[in-house]
Formats: sequence, C-alpha cells, structure tokens
Amino acid sequence: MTLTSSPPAPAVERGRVRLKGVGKVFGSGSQAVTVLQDTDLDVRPGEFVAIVGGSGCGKSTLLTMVAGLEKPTSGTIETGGKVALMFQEATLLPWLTATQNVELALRLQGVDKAERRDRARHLLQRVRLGRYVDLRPHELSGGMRQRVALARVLAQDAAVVCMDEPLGALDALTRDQMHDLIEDVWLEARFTALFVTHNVREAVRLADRAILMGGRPGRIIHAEENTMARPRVMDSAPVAAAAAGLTQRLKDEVASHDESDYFDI
Amino acid sequence: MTLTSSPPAPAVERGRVRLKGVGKVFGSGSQAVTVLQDTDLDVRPGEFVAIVGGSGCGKSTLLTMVAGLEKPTSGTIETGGKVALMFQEATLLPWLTATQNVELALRLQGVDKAERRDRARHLLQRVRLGRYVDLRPHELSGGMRQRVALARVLAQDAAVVCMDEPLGALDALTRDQMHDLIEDVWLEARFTALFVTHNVREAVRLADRAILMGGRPGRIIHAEENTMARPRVMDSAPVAAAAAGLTQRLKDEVASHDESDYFDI
Amino acid sequence: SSGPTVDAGPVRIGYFPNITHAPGLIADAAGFFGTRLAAAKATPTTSSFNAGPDVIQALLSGSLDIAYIGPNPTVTAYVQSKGAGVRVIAGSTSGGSSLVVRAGINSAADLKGKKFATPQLGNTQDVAFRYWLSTQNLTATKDGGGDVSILPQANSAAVQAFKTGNIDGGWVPEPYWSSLVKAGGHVLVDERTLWPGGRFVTTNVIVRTEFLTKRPLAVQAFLEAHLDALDLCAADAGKARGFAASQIKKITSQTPDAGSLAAAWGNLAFTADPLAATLRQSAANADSVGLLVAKPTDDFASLWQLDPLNAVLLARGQKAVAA
Amino acid sequence: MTSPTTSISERRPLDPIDVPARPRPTRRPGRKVLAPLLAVVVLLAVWQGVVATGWRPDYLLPGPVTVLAELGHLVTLPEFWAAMARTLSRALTGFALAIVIGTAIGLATAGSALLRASIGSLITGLQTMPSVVWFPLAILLLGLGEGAIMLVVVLGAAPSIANGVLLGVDQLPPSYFRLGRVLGAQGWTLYRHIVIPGALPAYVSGLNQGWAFAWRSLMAGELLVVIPGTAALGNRLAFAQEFADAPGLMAYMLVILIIGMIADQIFSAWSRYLRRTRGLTQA
Amino acid sequence: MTSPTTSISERRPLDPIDVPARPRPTRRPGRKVLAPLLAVVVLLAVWQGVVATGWRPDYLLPGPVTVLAELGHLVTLPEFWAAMARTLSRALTGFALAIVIGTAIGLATAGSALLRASIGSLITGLQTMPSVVWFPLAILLLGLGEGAIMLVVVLGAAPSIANGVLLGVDQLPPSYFRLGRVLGAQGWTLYRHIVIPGALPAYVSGLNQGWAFAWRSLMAGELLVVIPGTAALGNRLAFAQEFADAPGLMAYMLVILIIGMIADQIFSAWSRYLRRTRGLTQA
Ligand SMILES: Nc1ncnc2c1ncn2[C@@H]1O[C@H](COP(=O)(O)OP(=O)(O)OP(=O)(O)O)[C@@H](O)[C@H]1O
Ligand SMILES: Nc1ncnc2c1ncn2[C@@H]1O[C@H](COP(=O)(O)OP(=O)(O)OP(=O)(O)O)[C@@H](O)[C@H]1O
Ligand SMILES: [Mg+2]
Ligand SMILES: [Mg+2]
Repeated sequence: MTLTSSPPAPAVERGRVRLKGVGKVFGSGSQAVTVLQDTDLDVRPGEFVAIVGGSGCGKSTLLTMVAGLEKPTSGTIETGGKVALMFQEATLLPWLTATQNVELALRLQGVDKAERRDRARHLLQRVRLGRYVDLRPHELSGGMRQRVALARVLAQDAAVVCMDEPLGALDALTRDQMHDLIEDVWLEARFTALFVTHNVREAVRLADRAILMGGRPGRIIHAEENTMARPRVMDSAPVAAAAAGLTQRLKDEVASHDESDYFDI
Repeated sequence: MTLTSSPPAPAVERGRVRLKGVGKVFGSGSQAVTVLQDTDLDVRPGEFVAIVGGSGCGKSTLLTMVAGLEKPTSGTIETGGKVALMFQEATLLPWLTATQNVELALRLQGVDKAERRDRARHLLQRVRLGRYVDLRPHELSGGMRQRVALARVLAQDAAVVCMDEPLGALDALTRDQMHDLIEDVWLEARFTALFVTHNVREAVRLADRAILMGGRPGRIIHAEENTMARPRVMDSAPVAAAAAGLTQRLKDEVASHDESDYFDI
Repeated sequence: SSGPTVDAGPVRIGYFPNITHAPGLIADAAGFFGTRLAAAKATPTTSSFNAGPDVIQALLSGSLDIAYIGPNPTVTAYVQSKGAGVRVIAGSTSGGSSLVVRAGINSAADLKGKKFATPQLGNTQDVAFRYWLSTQNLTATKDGGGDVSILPQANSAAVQAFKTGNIDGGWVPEPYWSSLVKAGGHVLVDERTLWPGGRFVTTNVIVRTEFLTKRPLAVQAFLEAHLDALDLCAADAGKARGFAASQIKKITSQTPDAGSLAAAWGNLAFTADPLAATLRQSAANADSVGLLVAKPTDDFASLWQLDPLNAVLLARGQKAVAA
Repeated sequence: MTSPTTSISERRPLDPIDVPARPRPTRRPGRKVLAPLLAVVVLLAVWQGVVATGWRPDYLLPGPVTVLAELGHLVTLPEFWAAMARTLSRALTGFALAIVIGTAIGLATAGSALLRASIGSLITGLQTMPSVVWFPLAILLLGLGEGAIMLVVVLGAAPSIANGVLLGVDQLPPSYFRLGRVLGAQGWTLYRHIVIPGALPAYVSGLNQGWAFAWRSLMAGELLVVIPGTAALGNRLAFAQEFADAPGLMAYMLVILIIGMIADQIFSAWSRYLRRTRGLTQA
Repeated sequence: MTSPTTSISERRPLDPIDVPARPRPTRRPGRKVLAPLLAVVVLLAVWQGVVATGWRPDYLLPGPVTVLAELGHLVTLPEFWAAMARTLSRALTGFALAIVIGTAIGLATAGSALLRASIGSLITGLQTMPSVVWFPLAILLLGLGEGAIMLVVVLGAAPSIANGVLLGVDQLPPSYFRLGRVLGAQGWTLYRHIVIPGALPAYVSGLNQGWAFAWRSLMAGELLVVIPGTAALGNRLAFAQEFADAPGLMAYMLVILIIGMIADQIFSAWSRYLRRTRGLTQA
C-alpha cells in the first residue's frame, strides 16, 4: 500500500499494449485456479494482432485485463490511450434500441446529439443493419446482435480495440463483409487491434501477427508475423496455406503436451 | 375456437418433423414483420439435417417453432416425440453447477438420483469438461458454457434434437472432437437432428441433408442430400468440395436477388 | 329467589390500565373478581384495552362480557346496536376531567386564537369542551378552526405537545390532567363545577345484553366484586390506590408516579351510581354541538339495567340507585 | 407402439404447453381495467353472501349494499372531497419527498460497500418501527404540523424505495457494469446510463411498495396530528372507528382501497411497459 | 502530445476505476458485523451531540447515556425477556404464516394473467390500509386473542412477500422459461426448478421487507388487548409512550431497531450468498 512499492509507470505511447510477466489466478487458497501464467506481449501501436487458442485457455481473461476490467494477479499491463472491448457475448442494453446502444458509446465520449445519431446510423448501415436500427435487442437475431456490438466498439474511437470472437455468430458471406469493414476502419483510424478468433483463416485474413495460446495454464505458445499484402482474400490459396501452417503448429503444440492436460478430461 | 375448425392432427411417427406452409410474422398491424414464409420441410426419423443461411434469415425462429416455443402464424408443424433444443445462447441456470445444469435435464425426465449424477458427469467428460464439473456458469469460458449446453441437450434423450449453432464458440480442435461426439451419440440414439450452423463444411461433415435458407422473408432456397460415407473428415477434399459447392449455391442465390434485399442495407 | 346458585363458565372482563378505571383495577388486583366469581363457580378472565372502539367491538361480537368504559363508547355501543347490544349495570367513576391551560390564560376570552387538545373528536371531553365553549359564545369547528382551535390527539401526545409549546392546554381526563398541571399548566375549568352536585359520569360498567339475561348469577357475583372495590376506595383510599397502582404496573410495566396518582385520585370520585342523568345530558350536549353519533329512538330508556345492582346494594345494606 | 404426436398450430388453447407460463401482453384493451373490477365484484358478492347468512348482526358486519349506500352518500359531500384533496396532496408531497430521499439513500448505499454494510441494516431496522413511535420525535423536531406528518410519511416510504433501488442494482448482470466501464462511464454517468435504467423494474416495484407505506403512515399520521382547519381522510377514518360506525368505517376503507388499487394500476402499467420494451414479457 | 498511459497493476487502490461499482465480497470477516455497529455508534454520537446542545430538556429528549442505562436496566429484568420471548414467538409464527400465504398468493398471481390482473392490485390496495383499521375485523373474525394479532401481522407482511415473488418472476429472463419448457418442465415442476430458484434473490428481498412489516404490524397488534401480567414488547412500547417515559420509549425503540437490524443482517447474508454463487458480485 505504500507508494514507493509501485515504481512510476513508464509512459507507453498511444496504441501500445505491453504485458510483462502477466499472471491471473481466480479464487484463493485451495480454490485457486491459475488461468494465465507469465505472459509477455508487446503490441505496437496500430498493429493488428489475432489471438487463437483452445476453448478456455484464457483469451477472454487476457482481453478483460487489457481493457482494465480485471487486475492481473502478477506482472504489469501497460496500455497507451483508451481501450475499447467487444465482449464475447453481445451485451447490449435491453432498454435501448440498436441505434441507442451505439449512440451510448458516442454519448459517453461527449459526441453531441445530432452527430451521435448520424454516426450511429452510419455504423449500423456499415454492419448491414440499416433496416433494423430501431429494433431492440430482443427483436434481433444472434448474429444481428453481434453486429450491433461490433458497431458499438468501432464507435468508441479507441486507441486499442479488443474484440472477443466478434464474428463467431455470422454466416460466411456476412463475415467476409465484416472483415472488409473492420479492415477499412482499422486502416482509417489506425487503432491497435486485439482480435480473438477460433477461425485461423480469419486470423490470417486480418492480422499483422497471430498469437497462439495454449491452455492449463493459459500462456502464449507461438507468435507469427504475417506480412502478406492487403487486402487478403479469405478463400485464397496463400491464406489457406498460412492458416494450415498455424493450425498444424497448434496441433503440434498440443501433441507435445499431454493431451489430457490440454483438453479438459 | 370450435373444435371442428382444427382437424385431428395426422399422427406422424416418432422422430419425424413435418412443416407445411409454415409462416411466422412478429408483431401486428403496421409493425408486422414476416420472418418466415411458406416453408415446407419433411425430416425423416433419424435424419441429420443441417440448416445454413444468412444472419437473421430465420433459422433460430424455425427451430424455436419446431421445439414448440413459438407458434407459427400460418401452416402446421408436426413432430413425433419429444423435441430438445439447444439455444443459440448457452442459457445455463446460474445457480446450478455444470453438473447440476445437465442433471436438471435428466431429473425432469424422471431419471433417478444416482444415475442422474453419473450420466451428467459422463456427458461432461465427453464434451471434455471433466475437470470443470463443479464450476458454476460464471466461472466458465464462453466455449465451455456452450459445451455444457451441448451435454445438456444430449442428456435430454429426445426423438428430435434441435441445435442452434452449437459449436460456434469453439476452436477447431475442440470442434472436431465435438463433431465426433455428436455423430457418435446420433448413431447410438438415432435421434432426428436439426443442426443450424454458419460453417458450411461443418454442415457437410455432419448432415445427411443440408438446407440453405434465404432471408427477408426467411425461406428454404435449396436442399442437398449428402450421401458421403461416414465418418467424414472435415479437412478432407471431398468435404471441402461439397462445401464449396454449397457456398457457391448460397452466393448465387443471393446474387439472383437484389443484394440490398438479402443483406439488410 | 329460587334457581341455580352456581353459574359455571368464563366471565370475560375488560378495562383500561387507567386511574379512571380504578374500581376494575382494584377488584382484579385485590382478588375480588376471583373470590366473588369463584363462589358462583365462574372463572373470571380480565383483559386490558387501549381504545374504546376495540372494547365495544369485542363486546358486541361476543368476545367480551363486561367492561369498564366511558360514557361516550357506552352511547356509541347502545346506539350502533340499536339499543340491543349492551346495558349499563353500574357506575364506577365520577369527575376527573378539566381544562388545563398554560400560564397567562385566565378567562374564556383568553382562549381565543389558541390551540387546545382533546382526546378524540366527539369523545366525552371533546363534547364537554365544545359545549362549554358554546356557552361562552366561542366557536370551534370540528376540523380545528373557529375562535378556539381544538386539536384532538392522543393524551400522551397532548402532554408532550404542551411541554414543547405546540398547544396551549387541553380538556383532558385524569391522569393527564395532573400531568399537564405538573408540566406547568393550571386548571381553568374543573368540569365538576359544571354539573349539579359536582358529579358526572366518567366511567361506568357495561355488560353484553345477552350475557346479562343468560348469566344473572355471574353478573351478580361481578357486582359484588365491583362493590367490594368501591367500598375499599371509600374505606381505605391509600390501600385502594396501591392496588390500582400495582395493577397498572402489572399491565403496563410502567410505575405510575405516586404524586400524580394521589393528585388524580383527589379529582375523582368512585360510586356505584351510574349518574344516568349526566350521561343523558352529555348526549344532549353532543347533539347540540353536532357530535352525537345518532339519537337513540328510545332516549336511552333501556340502557340502564340497575335491578341486579340494586338487589346487591340492598342486600349489602346500601342505598339503591336510579336510572 | 405409437409415438406421441403433436401438431403445434392445431393445439387447442388450453393445451398445457400453450398456457403461457407468464402473462403475455394482452391485446384486449379493457381487460387490465375489467379484471380488477371483477375482483372487486367477486369480493362484494362473497361479502354479501356472508352477510346474508346472518352470521353477525348488521351493525357489526354491514352488507355491501349498506356500505355502498354510505359511500354514495359520502361522495355527495363537499367535505369528503376536501378531506380527500388534503390527504392526497399530503400523500403526494410526502411520497415525492420519500422518492428523493429513498432514491438518494438507495443509490448511495448501492454504490458504496461501506455505506451498505453500515447503514443498510439501519434503514431496514428503522422500517420495523411502527409509525406511532415516530410522533414524539416528529413533534419534537418539527412541531405539531404538516412537518411532523411528512416526517412520518417519509420514514414510512423511503426505506421501501431505497430497498427497491438496492435490489435493482444487486440484480443487475455484472456484464452491464463491465460494459459501462469499458464505455468510459464512471460514477454518476455509470448510474445515469446503465445502473438506473437497468434497475428500473425493481425500482418501480419499490415505488409501488413505497406508495403503499407512504399512504399507510399518512393514515396513522392523520390519526395523531390534526392541523387546524383541515379535515383529512385519516381523521375521518378515526372518527368512524371511534363511533363504531361500521358502514362509515368500511366506506372509508373502500375509498382507501380504491385509491391504493388505482396507484397500483399505474405502477403496474409502468412496470408492464418496461418489461415489454425489454422483451421480458414473452415466455 | 503525450498520450495518457495507465499501468493496471500499479494503480493505487483509490484510482477511480478500481473502486468497485458494487461491493465485492469482503474478505475481512468482521466487517459485515462491524460496519453496522459503527453506524449505530455514529448515530449515538450524533444524538449525544444534539442532547449536549441542550436544545430540548432531557425529559423530552434524553441522551444516549440515559437511554442505554435504561436499556441496561431492562435487560436485567426477567419480565423484559418474557415480553421479548412472547413478541418474538408471535413475530415468528405470524411471519411463518405470512410466508406461506404470501408465497402462495405470489406464485398464483405470477402464474396466471387473470389472477394477476384481478387480485394483484387488490393485494397492494390492502397493503395501504393502516393496521388499526383491521382490528374490528380481526376481533369479529377471530375473537380477542392471538388469532386477531396474527391476522393483523399476516395482513401486514404477506403482501410484501407476494410482491417479492411477483417481482422475482417478472424479472426472470424469458430464456429461462423457454429452457424450462424445452426441458419438459410444466406447472409446478417449472416453478420448482426454474422459477423459484431464479426468483430467489427478489424473494429474499421481499421476505426482508415482509419481516419489517410483520414486526411493525405486530407492534400495533399487541396494543389490541393485553392480558394483565403478559406484557409484550408492543404494549410496553406503547405504554412507555403513554406514560411519557422518554428513556423507556427510546430504550424499547433501540431494542426494536437492534432486532430489525439482526433480521436484516440475516437476510442480507442470504442475499449475498445467492449473489455470490450466481456470479452477481463482481463488477
Ligand atoms: N420478437 C421479435 N420481434 C420482431 N422481430 C423479430 C423478433 N424475433 C426475431 N425477429 C426477427 O426475425 C428475424 C429472424 O431471426 P432469427 O433469430 O430466427 O435469425 P437467425 O436466422 O437465427 O439469425 P442468426 O444467424 O443471426 O442467429 C430477424 O430479422 C429478427 O429481427
Ligand atoms: N470467475 C472465475 N472463477 C474461476 N475460474 C474462472 C473464472 N473466470 C474464468 N475462469 C476460468 O478461466 C479459464 C479461461 O477462461 P476464458 O473465458 O478466458 O477462456 P477463453 O480462452 O476465452 O475460452 P473460450 O474460447 O471458450 O471463450 C477457464 O478455464 C475458466 O474456467
Ligand atoms: Mg472467451
Ligand atoms: Mg439464430
């Protein structure tokens, strides 16, 4: 609790995310579960990082900590500038319409009323929900809700945008359109993106760097830069090849551990 | 309200699902939205049907009606025997542990206490959650919750099992294991499966027949029998080829409509 | 007279833990109820109440047989039951209410524009006050307006309101009269001065009519006990007061202040005479200030049923009383 | 062996699975109003039935006809309406005060672990105190007047309202708080945009309860404190009770009941509206 | 232009974002007990402060020392404990009855649109009635005695409990009902396994309120009739007031407050337990 025990945080520039020796333990005593261990990661400002890993390996926990919603049990996380997070569940406020849900993000940034509305509608159009702007969450389908949440996180205008499986509930066609959209907005705004996905080709399609995570306890097992020229085409051979490589890497990594340890038997 | 106006339902055999001219309208008057129109479908007992379609085209609505949770606005739905439904959201009861959530399904079928517990644990092991049986929903990751819900729907021992994007939140490896699991249980129990997915290859991997749905208003645009020998391998060339064919079909269908009508601009 | 000499069965008696109900308190504390009713093989149970309406409700609905009660609830019970429900079988207490005011108020004229408490709109003291004001050519409306503001409120609240200066006095019964005096008030009108002979009914004893007809022996035994208590009041005021005080303590867990109790005692008189004429007059006064619940069709002709009392009085060598 | 077969569109309305597990929004507009009236009618009929058996003399238990006649007479009297106006205006003022105070306390205790642990119990503890014991204190603090009545009304109603806020906040999914923080909402902004709207349904229920207790305390208050020149429902109720005026008492009870039911209808409509827009009404 | 930089693990505890928007489960075990005690101590200190100013004579507003001395004296008396035991046992009996009746009414109205529309308002309407007006009815129906007191207690408490059930059911996500139906739960089974556990947090809050009103009505009900020698807390309180015994009145008020706070602590602990196991405690 003394001030001297925490040295002044070194300033990191806007858009940078730096994790040093980050660990996370839920519970305490005999109930303690180590969910994340000794994780180091340095994300450059404006970098697009995809995170891939097994179910329950700690991806969401990592994003939650980057967004400042949970504190790491050990290590430090430094972030430059505002961090936005799109949750794994859409988490729309049920008393607001789709537009109002997006508008709320703008309002909390102090965007004024007239502009708010226009920007919210425009974003909803870009996630192809232009016809549904006035529906409430319970009147939307699962994939439509997810897209409202996507529109909202993009509305946040943050330096770091974390997205937790943002396109998991979308069909292939819509998903491809969302890839274009996310890439476009990212190229315009040059935010730093942390993008969790289970679709390795999606990771290759979008990311500058793919991070593979292993589970029990969660940790980074591999990172791979991706210098392919943009725009990349999801169904193209190079993307498929890179994805196959990554998938193999993930499988090898799993095989090198006791499977029963990685999978939760 | 008179009895004579509804002719006696023709008996359909256990496991059959028959939709005749089914339509669904939400709201009324000027607020009315036609979500599903004039849908005919006949599912043979024991058949595995995958449903693929754009976001918001009415897949969940269809499953909900088959499970008897909503009534069609027009047409009839006949089902033989008990219908189980795995919702698009995991919908676990937060006051019960993973085991208890699965046990509840057994309990409501009258399975006795000792057996209940064993079967629940066994199912959770099969969805690779053996180590997490005593955690509560909020302590589980998104993909883990989804697997608990999968275990629960399989525990229901129903004649017709509807699954709404049951594997959407899983990584490729775990998903492949779940494919094997679902196929195994289906082969053992010979239930009729209605399986909504956005992954066309997954549809090819699992289904006897793939149904493509179009949107605005939702309707069936194409159905394709799949007679490939089982077990099929997701990453194999024939599965990929069949999937590519289906995806093309879906895209053609979309192209033949005004895109702005299919996508919600 | 011939007939049964025993009257086995419960006899349920009610009173307030209040000095104006002293004969009841004394008869209970001194064991008179027990002894007299036991002689008739009846079993007395006593209960203490806080509000007249509850007593009436209990009596009329058959949960209570005999009660010590003020004239106002007596009239109410009689009138509301269309003369059928209850009978007065004895008197109990006379006197004990007055208008106590703060220093500086020395005449009726000084009351103008001031605020005074009464226990309850339309109750005995409230009617007395309003009637007296009318004889002084002062007005007071039912909702507290007029020349003089009458604010009905619980007696204890009135005492507190007086202490905090919120009201200027009140027309209240004992023991609150003494409390107000103790809190610095002085008596402007002693109600005894308004009545012939200085006597007016404050408490009498009522009985359920059905009980009176069906259980004459129990009523007789009760009256013996009641008269025992009255005799004790006359013979040994100190001892009687002691019994009353101990019974109040037993019920309320509060020890009444001995000084106030003695002062209050001095302002009261205990008598078996129901002072029927004063009740009639009080009802007429209520009528004249518009606060009579309803006029009895028979002018209270059958309210008093004093034959049993007179029989007992005569047997004890005392004078009979009249309705 | 024949398997059970069901045809959904053809089930008859009373097939168990079709009986909604919770009320669906009713389309017939009159029903919301008719149903409580029906309940009142049933109540009156039962009451008349009991009276008709002659179980108790009618001066103890008057029949509905007598009571309704009394009520019919009451509503022709201007004093009745004056009393009603006075009591209603007190109730509204006191309730408004209680809303402000109860909401403030509720939000403060909901937002602070220390405040909640410390004064949370104190508030509920105070709620267990009957209104009458507050009068000495109220008179001491505020004199014998409207102030004292208001104090008692606020003491009666504010805890229920605070409790509604607390329950509403406690029941909010933690994901809403997390969302709020991610969107940059803190302190009052978080409350304004996330917590308060989220807690609204429980809050409305708290308000409904608060109104009931405001009214109840007011009746007690009007029994004890009379303000010069003002008749109020509470006094009239007490007057009827003092005179064992069963028809009058019951007529006033009916008046109170009707006002209470109207208030409940308002709060219920509000609550139904909230649930409908949030998609909480479909089973 | 320097960008804002934050280092999460190094924030100081009072950094705004770290102040939990809602209380986290506290680890120090004593705090749940200490905090309310602290509140009481603060209350006593303020009170002593007011008294020390000499604003009012001490027979009107006695200081905490006097009152605590009186309380200290009271607790040495066996009659006090007898009164306490009598009142507590009445409260518990009445509360138990109110739970049964309130829960049954709550479940019935929650489960039926017709019942809800019809008697829902009636129940809240009844709640607005002060306890005293029930006395005549209670005496008429149940005679003088425990029965009448119980009726008043139940009438006071049951509506709050029924309301808690209703609110709990209304707030349940519709997805739970759908799940229940898909799992084959209907009628009572649906209630037993889904609705009741789901509504439990709001129900506990309703019980807490119900207890407060059971107690409050009991205090009024105990004034109805006293068998000499069998005093209970309610009439002791009233008589302390009658006799202008300010220290005694305040001592009894403290007793009631303490019992109310203990009850609230029990219900709060229950509610905290429920929220913890459901993952509702993390912001
Ligand atoms: N209660 C409702 N009121 C109005 N419209 C509704 C309601 N429920 C669903 N809809 C509409 O019905 C359409 C189909 O929804 P549904 O959930 O069936 O889609 P889906 O095919 O499952 O989509 P997804 O793949 O995104 O889950 C959507 O356009 C949605 O807006
Ligand atoms: N509150 C908690 N208490 C205990 N364990 C928790 C808690 N929250 C998360 N966990 C555990 O942390 C681990 C990682 O969870 P997390 O949600 O980060 O996984 P994930 O990588 O996002 O998985 P998925 O792909 O399934 O969403 C899981 O094993 C989960 O059980
Ligand atoms: Mg996750
Ligand atoms: Mg869907």
